[in-house]
Amino acid sequence: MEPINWHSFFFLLFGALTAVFAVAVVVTSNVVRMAFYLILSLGATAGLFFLAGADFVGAMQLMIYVGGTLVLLIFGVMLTAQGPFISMKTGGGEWVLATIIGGALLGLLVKTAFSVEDWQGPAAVAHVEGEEEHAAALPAQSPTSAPIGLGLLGVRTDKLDPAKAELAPGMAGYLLPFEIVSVHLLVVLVGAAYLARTKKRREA
Amino acid sequence: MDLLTQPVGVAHFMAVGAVLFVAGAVCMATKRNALGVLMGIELVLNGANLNFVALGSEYLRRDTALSLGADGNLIALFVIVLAAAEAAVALAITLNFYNNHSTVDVDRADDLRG
Amino acid sequence: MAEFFIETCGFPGWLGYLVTGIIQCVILIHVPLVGAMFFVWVERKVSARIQDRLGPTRCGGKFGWLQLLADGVKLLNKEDLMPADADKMLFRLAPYVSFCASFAAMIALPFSDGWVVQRMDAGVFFILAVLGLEVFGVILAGYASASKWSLFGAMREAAQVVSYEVPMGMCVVVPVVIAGSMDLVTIANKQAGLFTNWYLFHDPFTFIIFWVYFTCGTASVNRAPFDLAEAESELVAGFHTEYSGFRWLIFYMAEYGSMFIVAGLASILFFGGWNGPIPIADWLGLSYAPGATDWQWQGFLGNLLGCLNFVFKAIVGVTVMIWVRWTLPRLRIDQVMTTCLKYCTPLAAICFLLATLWTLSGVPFINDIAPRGVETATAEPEEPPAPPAVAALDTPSEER
Amino acid sequence: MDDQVLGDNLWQLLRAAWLLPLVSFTIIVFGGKRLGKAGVLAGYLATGAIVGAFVLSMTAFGLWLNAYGVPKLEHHGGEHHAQAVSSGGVFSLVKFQEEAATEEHHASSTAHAGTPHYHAGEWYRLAQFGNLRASISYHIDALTVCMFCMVTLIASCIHFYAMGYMHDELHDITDHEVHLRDGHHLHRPGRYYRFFQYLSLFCFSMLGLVIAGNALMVFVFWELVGVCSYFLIGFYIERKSASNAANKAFIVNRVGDFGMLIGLMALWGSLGTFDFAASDLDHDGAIAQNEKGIFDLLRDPANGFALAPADGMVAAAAAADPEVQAAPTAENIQNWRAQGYGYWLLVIAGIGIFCGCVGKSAQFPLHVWLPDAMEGPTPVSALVHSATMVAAGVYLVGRFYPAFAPEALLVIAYVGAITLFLAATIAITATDIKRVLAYSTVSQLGYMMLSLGIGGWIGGMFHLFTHAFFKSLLFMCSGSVIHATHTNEMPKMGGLRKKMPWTAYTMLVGCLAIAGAGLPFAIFGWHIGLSGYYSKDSIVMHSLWYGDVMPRHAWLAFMPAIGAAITAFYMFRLWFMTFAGKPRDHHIYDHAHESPPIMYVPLVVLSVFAVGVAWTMPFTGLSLDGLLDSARWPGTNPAEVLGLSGVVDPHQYHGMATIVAFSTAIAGITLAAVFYGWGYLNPEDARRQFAPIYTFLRNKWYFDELYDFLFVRPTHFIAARVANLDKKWIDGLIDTLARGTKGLANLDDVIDRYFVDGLVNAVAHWTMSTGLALRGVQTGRLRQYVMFIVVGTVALFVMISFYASRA
Repeated sequence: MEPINWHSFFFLLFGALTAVFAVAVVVTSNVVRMAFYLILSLGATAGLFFLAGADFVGAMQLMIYVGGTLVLLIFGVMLTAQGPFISMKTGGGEWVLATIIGGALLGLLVKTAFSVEDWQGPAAVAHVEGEEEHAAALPAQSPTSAPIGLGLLGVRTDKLDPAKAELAPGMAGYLLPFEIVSVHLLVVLVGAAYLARTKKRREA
Repeated sequence: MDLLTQPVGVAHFMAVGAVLFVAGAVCMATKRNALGVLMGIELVLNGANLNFVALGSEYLRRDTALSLGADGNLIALFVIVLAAAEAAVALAITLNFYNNHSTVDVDRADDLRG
Repeated sequence: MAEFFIETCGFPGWLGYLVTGIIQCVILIHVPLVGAMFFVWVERKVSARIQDRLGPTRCGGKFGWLQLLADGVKLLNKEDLMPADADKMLFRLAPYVSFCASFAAMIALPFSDGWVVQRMDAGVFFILAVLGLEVFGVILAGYASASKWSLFGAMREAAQVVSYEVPMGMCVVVPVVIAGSMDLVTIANKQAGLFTNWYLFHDPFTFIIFWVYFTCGTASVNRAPFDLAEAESELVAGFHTEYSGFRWLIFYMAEYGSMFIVAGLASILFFGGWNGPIPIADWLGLSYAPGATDWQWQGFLGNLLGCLNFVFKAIVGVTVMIWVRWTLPRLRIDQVMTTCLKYCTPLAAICFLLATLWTLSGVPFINDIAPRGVETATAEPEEPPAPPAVAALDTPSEER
Repeated sequence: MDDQVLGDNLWQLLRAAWLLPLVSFTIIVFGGKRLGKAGVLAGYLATGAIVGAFVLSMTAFGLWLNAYGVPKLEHHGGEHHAQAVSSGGVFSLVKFQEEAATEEHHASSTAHAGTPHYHAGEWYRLAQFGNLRASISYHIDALTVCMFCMVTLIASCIHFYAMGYMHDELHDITDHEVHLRDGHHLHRPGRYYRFFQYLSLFCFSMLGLVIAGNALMVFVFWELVGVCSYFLIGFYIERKSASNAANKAFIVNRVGDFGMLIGLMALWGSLGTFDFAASDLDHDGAIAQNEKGIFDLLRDPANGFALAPADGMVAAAAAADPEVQAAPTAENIQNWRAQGYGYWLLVIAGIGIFCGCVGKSAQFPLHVWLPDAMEGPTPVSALVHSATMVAAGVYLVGRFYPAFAPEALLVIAYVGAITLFLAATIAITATDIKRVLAYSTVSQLGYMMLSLGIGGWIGGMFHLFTHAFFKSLLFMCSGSVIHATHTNEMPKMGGLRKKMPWTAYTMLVGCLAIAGAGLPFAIFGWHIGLSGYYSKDSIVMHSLWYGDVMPRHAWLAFMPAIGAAITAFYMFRLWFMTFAGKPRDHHIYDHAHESPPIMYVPLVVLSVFAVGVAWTMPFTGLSLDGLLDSARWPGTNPAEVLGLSGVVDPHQYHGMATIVAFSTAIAGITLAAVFYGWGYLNPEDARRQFAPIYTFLRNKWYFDELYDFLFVRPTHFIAARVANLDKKWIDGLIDTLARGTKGLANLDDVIDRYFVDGLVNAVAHWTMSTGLALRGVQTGRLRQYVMFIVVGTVALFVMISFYASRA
């Protein structure tokens, strides 16, 4: 019995949670429970991010998605949650159709994902140091937020290291997209506020 | 079984991402509640995000030189932010729709039907 | 700690991590449990004093030490009620959701130099994010208990928390920018030395920012005067109207736990964490030799003192919250929003801008005069201070 | 005991088993009504005969095992299957035995080098034309023995069952489905004895078909089986539907048999023999050239049993070619064979014989007769149309397997795959309980054909046996239900579980078996399941393998998996609709009752076999597939028979196959449960959603209409034309002149209206119609749009994976 690789174990755990709750979102008809399962699913996804070594993205996922977006969503649910809308049923035929097509899509995606040999996972190492490596592979030991922050400022430090010489050309920073996105966000918020305001009945 | 003893790879993350994506698509296709459709969209975006992060990760592939590096994380960040924006607008639209039609059933939103 | 088990005790790797995790959980779980008991006792005493009463006196000793233990036992024995048309599953889950949130936030909260369950590179954000999850427990509770009071409470809570996360985030970013790292341990270590090194006194704007942060923190854990979610005057008890007994108790533990976390975060970001006003421990040599990796009793003692120091600061913060609660009247919901959007946010934004400029423009600040500077690029007075992110690049090098 | 005594005992036992039903048939024919009261003894007589046959067959089975030991199935493919069981393949012969053959001219011989054990010989030679012997001969190998046991066992069960089922026929009965002119129902005497007489005749012919040692004898009994089927389908001859169905079955079978005749002629004309395998006829202890069988000629042991057209074929084909003038000397024949002469003759022979099987076992173009054959009494459906007769086609393909060229196998595979899918889809919408089972039979036969066609000989034969057991079980259960409710319509049933528990649960066993239920733990090295699980497993395994080694026909590989899902779905749809839920028709429900023990005891017996027939017997290692494999002719393992070389071993796909088969089956069962068991979803919704598909399937893909249009109508049409031909000739002359003038007058009008106006109108109309057509797309339904997007994505993926990856 070879020792269990805990990185993989936690991946399986979080992956299973993510998938199960995602499916739960689909099959539940009560919209509030849908929101709840969605939260759990996205939280587990954040866990997967941490496992993939992207702790900043994971924290962002928790903060913006789970903290912000979903609160908005639940807010909307509560604003519109009246008897008939809490749970809306869908016809059996549509379910079957969607299930068949979705199943086909799923099969194709998974098949495609596993068809690339380089993605099958890191080269299997002997298990003892393999465990060390994956213990070390836990995100906390690798600073990721600083390169990301610099990347947003237009400097790509992660492309400086000689290990990835072939990536060095095109030190593409993300300053402009960053600005665009921030302005876009501002516009969006104003627009949302405008859209969502209740119309005043003005006569004449 | 050897999933427990072998290190997982990008493909495994992508499999989970695929589940998320398909779940989201089916959710969009089957829910009549506009907010349900919104949640489906969130699921789809997360599936895509998972792929970006996995591709950007250093630990998940044989040849780490090929990984997207910080690009993966950055794109994932943009996706998250834009998803937030999208959620805000979509929510506003939904509320507006609810004010005018007093329902959130997307099947009733077919005023422009040909 | 895991290294201790694996290398010193020779455990197999996974067992080492397992034992470490269990021990750390057991230690941490006392913060919300014992902490809640202690803080409730403090709250009752303080409120009593403020209202010119005595508060609990009888139960156990002359200060009513054991009053809260008695309360706990009473709560455990209470009947567990659930409204008939509640959403059973969500009703049951809600308290645990908010408790888990505030408990999980402690994973990244360092109690002393290196005394942290999981040292994260984005620790600050992790704590903020996970604390933000606490609101879900409240919202679900409000929805699930199928009572309009609870629903109103929950919606207020949602609006309040979402909007207060914005200025709070800005305030938190300021120390991050100054320290050039989001790792809480690094941030705190950069404030070592005299109390003049605390970021509170780093420049006028951080001084202002701290108060904004504290206000927002108070609001985000919905304590008075921002406790609109449980305003007993208009909503019977807000989101936990329908709760009783153990579930209600769990809500309270979550609330006090997150109070502690917010206060602790404040003490790390602005009050130098475990670095006392006067670095006695350092002068006594009670610290790890730089670059030392093995276990040394001086270092352990120093960390222990630091931990006490940190906890003391946190308790002071909580006490201030309590004091505020029993002093100020509760705001109206629109006033709460006004406070957030019209005052806190612009103030935080401006201070954030100015503090960043201050840091970038090489104004020599008080840290440089300090006897024992911080060994980073920012500490060298002659060369212009590097932009924060660049400083962040070599944070790994200065880990002990 | 040594080989020759064994051979004699075997053929004596099996001949007795074969002739016993004939005896009972003869007695009943002459005895008729006089046997006991209203011929009640006929039932006992026929039953006794078939039971005796069963006992004899089991004895022969025991002898066989005792002589050749328990064959082990080695999962490596390859040739040593045969070696493993053929005692090193020593050349051995049976000396002529005077006392064994009394009045008939008899000979026997056993396997020679490399071939599996078989005993072939001749009982009676009807005639001899040159080299061609028309004789009553036998060919006994493991397959024959197993078939004997299977047929006799099922037949005995069904005889017992029929004694209960046909009980009404003992006295005069009024047929409520036949309306006479005077409005009354038909009143006729019972035909109990006749039913059993037909059954006996059928058993006799089936067993003869199995034991037959040459193709001619096979053909004779083949037709006998067809006749019996005709009698039995038309048992209620007064019913219009019944007689029509009987005619349909008979005629459709003739169509197939025509092809079979062609195949037989091709073989005879080119090979000069009908025998399957060599047998030493003149007892000189050696196999002369004219004693060789078809298989020996086509697969010469000299060059490793590789399939090659025999000399006769090459010569015949070359002689038919005008360019070739040379005389058929040995080296000429070699050259011609090298040039490919005679190969297509071989292919044609294979396809021709397969045509017969298409008719008999209701494959794709000729599948229309089987569902209508359900007009016969249910025991007939169980015996004739599920277990034995339709299986005869598959049996023949399996028997002739060494003679099939890869091209012929490809045809078989395609026909099988089409049948499998088509019948399964039709079964989804059928509401007549027996028709569902009939279509499922067709679909399962398609499974077997597909498996044989893609080289999975074991899979096909294996499925033939397991399917025989659970399908006869299912039919008898449905018969018991019909017996209790007096209706075939499932929508009128429901909730019968409480009324008739024995039937319900035996049928559940059958459904699980046909759905291939089991625990898919092959990944951990062990797995256990019902019989259908193993056979379906083997088929899916071979199909996956086939999909990889033959990428151009890869879609065949998906068929078994899809079919498994659909099978599970409609079988459990049937079970849930019949036995679960609330009773839909209380009148029927209240009158329903459990059948008498004589009817449900056979069910229990059969269900035991349906569970365990495919298991490897503990302590002995005896397994059905092992036995069958020991009968496989050398040179016919999957790779070789497809003419491939250096490909992977199919058994590598076993793990995946188990997972695939299991998951698809579970998916089907779950879907059925969701619709009909738990009622989460309403079938009506699905019907509305897929309305066009539903009607299409509901009308059985419009096959009857199609044939009506293709064959029946034209006949009438031509007849009518011929009838009034001369009238047209006479009138035509004058009419032409008048029409000419009129046409001339109309011409410019036509030009003006159609060409000038038409041009303008066409443009306008085209624009209009385009607009209207596009308008429909804008349904304004968000979810529909999402669905379009997803479908587009899937299609894109598929296209890329098919084309981009091939490049």
